Amino acid sequence: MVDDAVIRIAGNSQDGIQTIGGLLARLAGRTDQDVITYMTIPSTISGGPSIFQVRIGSGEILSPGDQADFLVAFYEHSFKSHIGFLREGGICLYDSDEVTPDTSDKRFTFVPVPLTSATVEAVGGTAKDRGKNMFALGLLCSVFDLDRPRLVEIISRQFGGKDESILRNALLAFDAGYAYPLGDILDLAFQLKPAVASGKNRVATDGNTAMALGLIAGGVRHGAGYPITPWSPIMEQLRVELPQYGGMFIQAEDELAAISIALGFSYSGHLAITGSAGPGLSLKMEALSWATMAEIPLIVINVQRGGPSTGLPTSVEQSDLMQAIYGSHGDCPRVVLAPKDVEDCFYIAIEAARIARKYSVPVIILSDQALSSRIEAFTEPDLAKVMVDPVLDLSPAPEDYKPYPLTGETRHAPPGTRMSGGSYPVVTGLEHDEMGHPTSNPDLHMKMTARRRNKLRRLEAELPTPEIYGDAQGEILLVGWGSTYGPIREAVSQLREKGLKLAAIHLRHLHPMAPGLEKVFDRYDHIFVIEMNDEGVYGQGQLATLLRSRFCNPKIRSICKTDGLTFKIREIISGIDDFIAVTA
Amino acid sequence: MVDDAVIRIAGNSQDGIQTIGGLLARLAGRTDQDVITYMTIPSTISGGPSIFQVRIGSGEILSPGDQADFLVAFYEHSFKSHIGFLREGGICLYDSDEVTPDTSDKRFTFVPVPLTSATVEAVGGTAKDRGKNMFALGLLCSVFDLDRPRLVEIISRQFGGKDESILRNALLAFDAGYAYPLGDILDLAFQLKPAVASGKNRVATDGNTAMALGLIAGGVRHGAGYPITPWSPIMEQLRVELPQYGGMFIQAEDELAAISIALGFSYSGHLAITGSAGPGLSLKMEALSWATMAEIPLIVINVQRGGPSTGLPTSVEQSDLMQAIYGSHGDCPRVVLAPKDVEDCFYIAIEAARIARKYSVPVIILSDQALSSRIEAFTEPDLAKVMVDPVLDLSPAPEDYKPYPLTGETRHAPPGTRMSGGSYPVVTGLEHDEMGHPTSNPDLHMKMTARRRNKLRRLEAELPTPEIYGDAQGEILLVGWGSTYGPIREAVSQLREKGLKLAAIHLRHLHPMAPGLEKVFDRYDHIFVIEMNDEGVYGQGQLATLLRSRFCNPKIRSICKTDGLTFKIREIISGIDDFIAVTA
Amino acid sequence: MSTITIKRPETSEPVAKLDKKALSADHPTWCPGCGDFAVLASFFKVVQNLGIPHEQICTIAGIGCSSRFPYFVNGHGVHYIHGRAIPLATGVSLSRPDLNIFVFGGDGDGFSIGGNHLEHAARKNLNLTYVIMDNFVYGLTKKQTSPTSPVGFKSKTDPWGAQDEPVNPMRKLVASGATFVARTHAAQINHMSEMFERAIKHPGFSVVEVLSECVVFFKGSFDAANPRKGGEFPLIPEKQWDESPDDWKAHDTTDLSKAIKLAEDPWPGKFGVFYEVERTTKNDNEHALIADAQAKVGNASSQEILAKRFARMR
Amino acid sequence: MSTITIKRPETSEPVAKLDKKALSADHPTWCPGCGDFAVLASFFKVVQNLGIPHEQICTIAGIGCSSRFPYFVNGHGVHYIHGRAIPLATGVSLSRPDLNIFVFGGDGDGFSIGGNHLEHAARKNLNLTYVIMDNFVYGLTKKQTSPTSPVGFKSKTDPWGAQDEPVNPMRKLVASGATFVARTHAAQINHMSEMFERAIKHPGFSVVEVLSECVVFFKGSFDAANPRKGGEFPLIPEKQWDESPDDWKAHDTTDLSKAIKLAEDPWPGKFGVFYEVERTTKNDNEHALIADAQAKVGNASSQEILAKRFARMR
Ligand SMILES: Cc1ncc(C[n+]2csc(CCOP(=O)(O)OP(=O)(O)O)c2C)c(N)n1
Ligand SMILES: Cc1ncc(C[n+]2csc(CCOP(=O)(O)OP(=O)(O)O)c2C)c(N)n1
Ligand code: SF4
Ligand code: SF4
Ligand SMILES: [Mg+2]
Ligand SMILES: [Mg+2]
Repeated sequence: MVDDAVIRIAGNSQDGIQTIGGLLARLAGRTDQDVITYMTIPSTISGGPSIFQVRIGSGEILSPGDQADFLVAFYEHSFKSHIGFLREGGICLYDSDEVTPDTSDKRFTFVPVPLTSATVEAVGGTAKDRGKNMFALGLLCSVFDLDRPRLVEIISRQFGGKDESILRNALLAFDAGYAYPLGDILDLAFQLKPAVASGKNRVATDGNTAMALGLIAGGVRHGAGYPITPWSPIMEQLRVELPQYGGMFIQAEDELAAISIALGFSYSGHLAITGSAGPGLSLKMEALSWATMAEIPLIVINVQRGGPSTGLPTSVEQSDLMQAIYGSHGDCPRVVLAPKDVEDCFYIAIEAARIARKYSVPVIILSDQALSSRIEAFTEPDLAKVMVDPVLDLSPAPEDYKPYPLTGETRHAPPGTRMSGGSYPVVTGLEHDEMGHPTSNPDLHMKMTARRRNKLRRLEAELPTPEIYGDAQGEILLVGWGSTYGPIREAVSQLREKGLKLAAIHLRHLHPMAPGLEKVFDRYDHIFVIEMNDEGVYGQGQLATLLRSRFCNPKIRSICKTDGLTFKIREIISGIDDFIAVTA
Repeated sequence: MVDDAVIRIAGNSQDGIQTIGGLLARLAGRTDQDVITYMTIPSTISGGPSIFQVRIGSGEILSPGDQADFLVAFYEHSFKSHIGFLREGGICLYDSDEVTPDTSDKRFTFVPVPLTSATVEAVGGTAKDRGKNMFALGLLCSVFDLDRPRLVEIISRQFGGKDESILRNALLAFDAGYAYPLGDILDLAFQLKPAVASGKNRVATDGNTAMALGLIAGGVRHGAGYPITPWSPIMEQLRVELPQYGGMFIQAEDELAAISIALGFSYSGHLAITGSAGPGLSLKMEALSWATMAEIPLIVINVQRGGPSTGLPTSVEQSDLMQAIYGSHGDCPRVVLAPKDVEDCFYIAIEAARIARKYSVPVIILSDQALSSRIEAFTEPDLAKVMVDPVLDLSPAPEDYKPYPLTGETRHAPPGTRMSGGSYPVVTGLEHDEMGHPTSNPDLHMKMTARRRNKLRRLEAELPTPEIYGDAQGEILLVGWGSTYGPIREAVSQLREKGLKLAAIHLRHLHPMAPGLEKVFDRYDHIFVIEMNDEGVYGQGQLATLLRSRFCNPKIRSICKTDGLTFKIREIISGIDDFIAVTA
Repeated sequence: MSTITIKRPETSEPVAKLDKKALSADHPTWCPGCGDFAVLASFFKVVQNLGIPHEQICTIAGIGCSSRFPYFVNGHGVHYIHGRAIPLATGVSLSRPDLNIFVFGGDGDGFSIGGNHLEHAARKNLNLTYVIMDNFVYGLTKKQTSPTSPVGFKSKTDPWGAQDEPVNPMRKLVASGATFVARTHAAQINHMSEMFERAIKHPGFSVVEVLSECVVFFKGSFDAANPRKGGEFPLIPEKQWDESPDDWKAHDTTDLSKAIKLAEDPWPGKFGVFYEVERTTKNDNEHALIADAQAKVGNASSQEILAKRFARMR
Repeated sequence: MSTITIKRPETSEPVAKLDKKALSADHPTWCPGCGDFAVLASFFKVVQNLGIPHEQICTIAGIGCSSRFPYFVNGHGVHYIHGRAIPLATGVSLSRPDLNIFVFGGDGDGFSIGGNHLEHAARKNLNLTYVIMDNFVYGLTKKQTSPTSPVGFKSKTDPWGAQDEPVNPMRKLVASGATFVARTHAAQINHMSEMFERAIKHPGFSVVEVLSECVVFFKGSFDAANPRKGGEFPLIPEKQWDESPDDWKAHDTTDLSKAIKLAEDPWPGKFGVFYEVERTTKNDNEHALIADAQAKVGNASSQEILAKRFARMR
């Protein structure tokens, strides 16, 4: 019995290996197990080599795993590229119709299965490409002793809607794989420890979906966007979902129009959302600056990918943090948040909506490519608690109406509001007085600049200091943000097992940051900021730059990487090693 | 005899008071005097209240002055708004046809002159609005004992081109003003000490013109832009000047097109320039990111104004520094420079062209509204030394041609180049290998990200540590950038006179910064960064944020202001006072 | 049903009809003599005539002299960024069917930086009225060549006279798919008001180009179309489909290629309605999607719909 | 004179005529069956025919499946950002009269995000050739509605079928002021090559729309215009001005409003040249400005001109 297992399935994207991964993840969710998936996207539209990796376990699963316990190789190229990722003692199951491995390599156990021909046998010739994945899933179900009835139920739900024969063929292939005689490999293999029943419903989904649903839960009903990888799925889902709630999502002609349409919604009294990836965010910088000046709330999602420019559209990076905070011209304060995992994509969207409404500010959410596409299982949210139903408030504005009082929160009167005082408001990107009238009065510019910035100070004051994971004081503190959450936690656990005193802290609020960090920092000898971006001209990553500036604490140093892949636990550990020996 | 005098002329912009200012400035240039001007722009197109201020002197003039020695008031509103700016003991000359001051105020000397009617008398009824300014100039010429023959020569040059009667009227008015009997005020007034003859030609112009000419001197022959205040004069001048040199400047349909056209020029082998103010810069962020990725050189000028959004189009601010460095998505290194005064606008443009060519990088120059429009006199540049004549190099590329060698500088082969190896290059915004081919190889992304950043490290290594102005060590170091140069220097001089040990250092290279700053910082007890931007959420201005992050030195603190006006010397001193008592 | 809750005053008291005073806000900052004053006056007149309730007036603009319009109207308004007024108005129009949306702006704002948004909103037939105050020059930035500056116009960016073929506004607007396209002159108040009124009443994307003189940077630009300045103001005879003897000669405003042909007339061209058709609006389409989706979910509350969505991911 | 110094090889050795091999670079990453392959093949053919020297080929593109074109051509090339290939090409065209400039891109790149640049370059009559590989869908981002998607097309952003009136490419292009506008089909290699050749030879802004099927996301989209798939490929008869009996019925390619009328034909419409006129190019205008300015400064060197400029500021 093992706690968890990392399974990597390597083939071509056309083989539907993403489908197997998705089904496995959903199964894990339904059996109270934790799961994290990881996949690569081929660089051509027509498909090509691709993997799907899934880590399933009974404990808390935080990263997709540094090495695989089990490799399924569909082709020679799959085998060659991925055998190095298998741990010593691991099992390599390969399609013996396609792959001829050097089985003398004693580090691994090789299990030949004629995936192609066995599938053809089971399903019939024409459908073979479609069936291989289901055959492999059947094999995995037997190897890992998965909950077969539930898996069949999930498969039926997935393929049920379509042409009947599709489901039939899928199940034919699955059953054939399940029944395939594997001999003694079953003994070598792992039975997963059953998870402790949580008594709660669990759901499995990817980060983009969780984010879209979080927006809905947060009461967002309007939005606009323009397609770009890896943001598009959020807009595609909102386009389909929002009309059910009386809202709408508009596909614009470009990102400049998209943010402007969204600001039109928000101005109208409907807190709106727009989003994109890096190139699109760069195009939104001017309008975002208007949102700060006019104090119109807005949510902007950036699903980060490798940059600069078109960069690496299907790789992960966290290199848009500085832009999120400082990308527009002028002193342009806005809020920046980042979710730590798929579940948090849901909750951060709700938090973004709350902040945008309360302070009438634009809020940027920094997700990333890895988070957007990987599947995780988590406890189904308690909607009764978190759900916000939006209200368009058109009650008449009182005579003393002032949209931008020098002290106090912004008060918008959306169009359609009767102004009791008789004077109607114009919102503007020019500097203005408390009534919103343009002015170039020096004193007012000073006060209004402070007013816009002080909203963030008030937000800061209400934020809780993030929890410490690990030792309350010690040698090392790791600081992270965004999707590095999982690997950082695992690194802490591994190093603590070795007897080191260390901890991690994770920032969800990046601008402004939560208060109290300096006191936490005081309790450790070394502080390492772990981020997937470049160390810049002066040797510091983006969050590290901000933290060092704020606290002027030279203990704060950077562990950065820029290879477009998520952090491996061992990379974090060796990153620390570069400064102080932790492995010996 | 006095060292210098601050003269403020207050009227309406229609009165041509900018013209008097310009003429005075030019005179100063020709008589080896130093001069700085300052003016305000009325908020409506049709004109309105406006001032022109000029400080002329024999010593080094660094700022337009905190208070006036001499006020010329054309109207009641001019008088009311500006009498508070006159120093005690100063002289107020007013148009007695328009203004009725309370002359019992004994702090000032009041000199009534019937400007309107005396001009009508001199020139004739119809032209009166046009002549009042010249009449006033004549008065000033007599009060300050200016070099009348030279001034007449300059006036003749200015008005000579047009209809003869214009010049005649201008001189009629000027002479009448010069001859106007002022009685004993001449005794009260100041005669300027004659300046030490430099033996060199001196020129007087504004920052935008100096920048445009610097670009030409630096060998830039191509550009594109879109109008916006206060950037437009640069594009207007380049549009007219460049064809003489075989180049061209294109007015584009928007800023996105402008930077793209400019990149088309640069790609073609002609280092190009684009520019704008804040809103336009925000629109250029995506294309700029391509320039970094494709390693295409480019010069981008930002004439900063008050932000965010449309903000304060005719006020000064230094709030686009962070955007210049970090405004694009991705890790996107680029060079950022800022000129310290009008003369430096010329030299910084040459430096920008040098860096852009040498390292194949985009270079942003941060000018500002104050610098762009004020006139200063400086020594005529030695063109033989600084002038660069551009070459379009279409020699065949060798067989081993590699545009992006992992070690070594970028080598572009502009289109039209014969490739000896037979393989032609595509430049791209996707991540790529040494040959420029797209790749999503993790290792290459890491290396190429480092390659792009290391260009800035190499540049850093060649930069000289900025000079220290003042005491080589002491209590206080003031750090500045951009157009705050003058007031900071004057503040240092004033405080040193009081016996304080202090100094100033000014950064022209903002990203990367020159090396050696940490050693300079070590020699002072307090370091104050003086900038015209907001203190942000954590109490630090933009340059201060960068310096604190880099050096983790808590001695570094901010003196910021955001009223859209240039720093007054006393504001700097009182800013210091807020931290440590320097005035007592 | 899961619609968005709207909090509104229960009883709306009888509203005083708006007069010019009620409609006026800040005194315009335009130069004395600027054509834009007449556009504002005409707008006030039409809004009064149509009896639009005060709180339902929403004027939206980008940046330019003309784009300062919203400050001078006492109604809800937005002074947005250069060239993007149309997409901002799109968000307002789609989500707020209760409002009357007016976009005002200049030739630079609309045809230069904003040219693309105009086209897409027009083809999608967004329900709003757009008035382009065309002065053939960049006013606010002080005399650069605009996309409508005629060849030969001496500006700061073309001191030798503009060279580029200008945009033909009527051709561009008709070709874009706008469903109401008209042209008028700021010195012809009655004609201008008539065009505004028809544009506002038109369901869908209606656009009016007003020749509005910049007296500072392009004085006399539109004299050729001003009878008071010795010019001519030739009107488009519109086909009435009434079988009157000369009706066959009149302009068929539903014929796109004829409207484009009309736009080829030499300067100063004709004035009036070039094109007018009815077509489903984007507003209708989006609201139909909502209706369909809501019919499918029946009476379910927002929470119930979302709960169901989660249940599918178990 | 103060021209820009150009360093070039003294003697240019005789150049081998380019064959397909010399012109081919990376193997295209397009899906098997994608219409874009044929566009590439046709481009190779025309470039060979025209004997364009290797170093003078410059292909420029934005982002999209079609916009990967430059990688597959062994010539100078730029893979720029989404929607801005035209302005980048503008800089190249204006400053490098020695090159042949080809812009390639998709319907999203050209008509959606890039729609405005297209129009302004067209009216200014920039000298370059632009090929729009129109597949009525966003290919690279995997099936969202594009501005040319027909009503009813089921995409990821309109699973119920697209609703917005699409752009009419020929109408838009003719109205924009482009001086050569043609339409062809990727399955009609000969016709396509003919269009390309005429476009390239045309002095000024020439644009060709190629219907190029996306076999993955919009299979069968252009069958109606493909005789091999049971469709029709109706050609535009061009007026020859030769007084032949039927010539009066043929299309006058210099008549703008007729070209626009032709663009109203129901799907699949007609193929061939819609519009073709000659007009001064922006390139000519800018080079004339240079010639004038240089004539005025005579033989002065750059340094002398600048020195004079400074002398005026003394
Ligand atoms: C992004 C951006 N670019 C440029 C400007 C500067 N700008 C303001 S108005 C304007 C054009 C004005 O011309 P037009 O739209 O014709 O209006 P007019 O002033 O003539 O009424 C420009 C270029 C700006 N505010 N924002
Ligand atoms: C600024 C920006 N926005 C969005 C994208 C994402 N994107 C890449 S290609 C594309 C559209 C592709 O459609 P099309 O131009 O028709 O080309 P096709 O792939 O169909 O050939 C989009 C939206 C991007 N790369 N950059
Ligand atoms: S500059 Fe021209 S357009 Fe602007 S307000 Fe004055 S007259 Fe009108
Ligand atoms: S997705 Fe469509 S357009 Fe793109 S390469 Fe494949 S077939 Fe061609
Ligand atoms: Mg205009
Ligand atoms: Mg397409």
